[in-house]
Amino acid sequence: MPDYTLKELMTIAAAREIRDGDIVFCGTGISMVAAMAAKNISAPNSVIFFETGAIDSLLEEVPLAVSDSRVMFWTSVNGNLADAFAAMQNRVTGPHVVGIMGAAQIDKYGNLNSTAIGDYFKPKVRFSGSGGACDVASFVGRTITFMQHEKRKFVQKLDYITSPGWLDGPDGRKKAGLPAGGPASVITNMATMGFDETTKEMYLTGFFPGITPQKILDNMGFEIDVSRAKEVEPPTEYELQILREKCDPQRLILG
Amino acid sequence: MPDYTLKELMTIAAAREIRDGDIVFCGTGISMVAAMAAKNISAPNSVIFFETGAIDSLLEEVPLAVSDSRVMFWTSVNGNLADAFAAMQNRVTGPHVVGIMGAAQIDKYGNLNSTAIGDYFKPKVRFSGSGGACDVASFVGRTITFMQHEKRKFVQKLDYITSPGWLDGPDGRKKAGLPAGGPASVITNMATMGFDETTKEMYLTGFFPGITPQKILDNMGFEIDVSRAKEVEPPTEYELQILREKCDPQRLILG
Amino acid sequence: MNISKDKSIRLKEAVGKYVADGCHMSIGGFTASRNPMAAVYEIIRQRIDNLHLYAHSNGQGVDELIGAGCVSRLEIAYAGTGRFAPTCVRFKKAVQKGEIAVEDYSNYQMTLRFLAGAMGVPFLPTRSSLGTDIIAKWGFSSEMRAADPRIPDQKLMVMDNPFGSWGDAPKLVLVPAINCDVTIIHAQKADREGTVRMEGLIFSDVEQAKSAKHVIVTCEELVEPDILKANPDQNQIPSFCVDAVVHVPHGAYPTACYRYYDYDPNYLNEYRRYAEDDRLYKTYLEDFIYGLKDHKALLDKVGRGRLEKIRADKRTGYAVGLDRR
Amino acid sequence: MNISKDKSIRLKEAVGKYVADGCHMSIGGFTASRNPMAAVYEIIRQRIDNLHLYAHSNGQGVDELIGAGCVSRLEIAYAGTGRFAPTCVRFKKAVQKGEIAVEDYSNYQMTLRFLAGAMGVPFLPTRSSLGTDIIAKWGFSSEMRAADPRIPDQKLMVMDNPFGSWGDAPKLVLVPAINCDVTIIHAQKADREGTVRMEGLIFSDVEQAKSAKHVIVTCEELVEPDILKANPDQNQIPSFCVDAVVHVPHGAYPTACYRYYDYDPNYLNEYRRYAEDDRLYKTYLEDFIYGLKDHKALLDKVGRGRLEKIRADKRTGYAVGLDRR
Repeated sequence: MPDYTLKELMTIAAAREIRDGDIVFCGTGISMVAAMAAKNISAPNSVIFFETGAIDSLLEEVPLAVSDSRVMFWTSVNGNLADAFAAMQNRVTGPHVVGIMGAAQIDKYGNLNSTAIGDYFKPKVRFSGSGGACDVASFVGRTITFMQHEKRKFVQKLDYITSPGWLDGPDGRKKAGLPAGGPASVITNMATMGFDETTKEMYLTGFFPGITPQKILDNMGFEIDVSRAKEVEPPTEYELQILREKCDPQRLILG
Repeated sequence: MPDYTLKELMTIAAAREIRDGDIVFCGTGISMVAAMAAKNISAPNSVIFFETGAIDSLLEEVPLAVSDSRVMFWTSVNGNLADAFAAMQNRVTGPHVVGIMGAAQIDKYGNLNSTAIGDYFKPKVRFSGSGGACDVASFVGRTITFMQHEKRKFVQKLDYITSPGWLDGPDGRKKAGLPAGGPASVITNMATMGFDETTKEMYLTGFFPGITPQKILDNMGFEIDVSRAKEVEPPTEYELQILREKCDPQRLILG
Repeated sequence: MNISKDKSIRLKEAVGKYVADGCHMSIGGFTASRNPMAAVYEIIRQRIDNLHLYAHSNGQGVDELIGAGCVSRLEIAYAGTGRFAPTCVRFKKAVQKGEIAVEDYSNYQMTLRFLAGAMGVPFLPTRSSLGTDIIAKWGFSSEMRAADPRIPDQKLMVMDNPFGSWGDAPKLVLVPAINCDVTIIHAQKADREGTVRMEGLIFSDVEQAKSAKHVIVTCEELVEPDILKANPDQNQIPSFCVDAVVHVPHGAYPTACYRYYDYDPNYLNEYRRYAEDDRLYKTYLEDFIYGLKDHKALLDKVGRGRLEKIRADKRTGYAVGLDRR
Repeated sequence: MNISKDKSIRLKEAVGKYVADGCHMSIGGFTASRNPMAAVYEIIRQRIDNLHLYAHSNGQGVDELIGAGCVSRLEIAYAGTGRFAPTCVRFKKAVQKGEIAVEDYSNYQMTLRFLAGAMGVPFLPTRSSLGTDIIAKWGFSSEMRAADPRIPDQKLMVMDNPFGSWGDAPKLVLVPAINCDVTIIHAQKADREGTVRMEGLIFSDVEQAKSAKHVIVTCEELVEPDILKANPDQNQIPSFCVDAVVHVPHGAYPTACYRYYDYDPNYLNEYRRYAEDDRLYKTYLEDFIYGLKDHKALLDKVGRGRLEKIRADKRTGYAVGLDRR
């Protein structure tokens, strides 16, 4: 069994969620490397795009922002923000988009906070704000969220709902008037989680080698069902090779 | 006094209505030649643009349609329809746009029909339809309309209101919710007409040399005030020279 | 959505696969430029009928589809082919005879309707047409609308500005989105993955393509993806919006394709003469469409000499000095 | 509207003429790219204050304006400078201390708000943010809104789809238009008449420019109009939208300008360290902005060596192999 780092495991876990033909919306950082890994391993017909409107960028060097010039070079189309979000809200293309995101807080229905901790008007900690996250979460077929597995991040109640997950349960999105998509999975430094088809509540799908379900629960602010969880398959040699040689050879993101 | 043709007179009459700095929306044909004449004679800072999104086209050859490749060559910007109409609806640029149009019928408030004669559902004569005319008439600061001076074209009641003029009088546009602009003048093969500042009704501003106000009235389906009319100044030698040498040297439009 | 990396296909197959009797279709181009004529002729040749057609200012393509009896309903802003037919002739006849149902919009409204479809919203607002018959007169009745889920229940709606005096626009016209079954456009360049580059004015082709369930792109040149990727600022439509890419040189003929060829004044003038006479028009259909195997056969019939005359000049993108009477 | 054929002007004059205390302003660019930094520094130098600032995802420009105390109100989607400051530091401090009033939107909403302004409509619809606090929590209170005619009475409105089931969107969020007093963007190329060409991704700069009463364009190269007219498909903003054109090489520095130079990791990292400490930040303002005469003085201070390091590679448009730690 090959050696691998936690970041590599998380990246591969996300990459495995991407299906061939998906239109993959990602930011920079680990989400982009996961998208690149999927494209090179199991989803050759997927297309990577950024909210800034760049489609299918070559990414010879790792960009440090979605506006980085490295995102603009050798793309299929250099569009603009209006184009990029329209493609996600579009009724034909939107359902095929999988969005990869991150957040400061998440609740059991996969709603996300990336705006503020504490009172909105007098925040204890202020973050960057939605950016395109709320738009992506509103529009697209499936979202994958990267989180640090900490009690203060997996909370009963978000301080601010920046991006809609399943809102308050199975009918939440429908009642709000949102499109049919929603959160598909959450990937942390300990585990992978999905959302129950019926209740739309988060449940444990996989625990990383060496991590017990109890440890996972100990680091969350709410209970989730762990009965369906299996140990996550470690990255294969082939997956690691592609990841290391093709996606981030300089290890700017993978460390 | 130089010799000139009726078409040259009409073109110059329209050109004189264009002010320096105007953004001139025109179609092909005489409206385009009038815009070119104004730019070369009295309105050097005017900008000519087409609904297809071409701005400031060089027009080395006369285009036969607003989609003609001749409109696309050597422009400042090749945009699209969405851009072109947005510039007219825009609250900063729209009031500076003067639109030059034509129609099959006009009424005393400058409303235009370019859709159908007779019943809309079983038309006696069907025309092309609005195109951008309704949009221009809805949005821009001033419009100039070219008409053939015939009784069947200057009518009491339009068979179909394609493009809004002053609608039913001084408050018509306000009541309908339209922007403040509206018809400024009408230029025919006999005369020039304006719209009364108070009543918004058409009145005679000028009659072409050799045409009496009575003849003008005889060729209209409604009465207009002729008391303020003067004979239209014939084109000057300079105006004719520019028109002939710079605007349509091959006489494709001027005949 | 077609996720293949090679979407190139022959025109006959593409039309057969994506254009069906009764489908809702839009075609790109404007009056006498970049109409997807090869596709239009193929649709006529396959005798597809009962089309519900959408266009903003589309001249030749619309007129030929109507003339051949392919169209039963039309939503349009302008049916004219520039100086060659200020009002399209077969369109005019068909409307006057009540052979097709037509509903009138303005160019901006049609553009916004495609844009709404592309954006995935049910409507967009504009201030155009307040007080006019474009709002007052519906080409399709309320009953017909209520009976057909593929047409919105209302042609247009007027609403008070919900933000009060914000924007100084007391009333807005809401135009409903168009989401066609298929949009066909003709582009200068495309690659087999489906990325599209148009040159010169692009009209509403991008919005039309992005609003449709399926998109067929015919192109003058089928190029390698890397050719397009070298200058991505100039590409407009991403591959995931496109289902079929068809290489058809002179695919917009007899309309113009900027930088490739001009419109053919000869063909368009002759067409008008055929179109004005019902008997002659039958001959036209037989001789120029049904009787020919494909677009290449039409080009052969027209002959190299005439194509040479309309060849675009390198500097200007059109045929300089072309006799256009 | 400036109808002059020569709109070129010096930066100091342009800012003095179009940017006033308390005005509503938007700046172009995105996070660490093509922010109009020379103009931002000039605004700070002229000690303009009480700005009502609008941005979608604007990092460095927004943070420096806030840090220097120029901003009292901010409408924004995202305040971050990529990896250099995932949340802009002075922004974060100002919001946490309650020094500025901030109202949150999403990127698409801000884009649509500028687009609505550009289109001349009071609002546009989207499905984004239904069910979230972006709708529920207003940064500016109803009272403040009612008292200020320059802010819409409502942050956002949710409406039922007036076309019923058309478009399968039962509810829409209406976002109100933005019409700033002035928008400032930085472009790769412009001519003295005001025509603008941006290269690479153009973010929402076009909508931002077209929605404003006045537009200042700073540019890397001030070129002859014919240079731009030779390839008009690549130009985005027509002259009649622009009031002032200012030639400022490296005008986006320390953010990136595609095909001209990269962001300066050195500057942005150092900036973050200054920004994190209130006392040090005063030194920064003094040494890098107030104490310098103009943008050229900043570039001189930074030195040719560092500018050489971030010079864009011809093939890729960025500084290949740049040390970006």
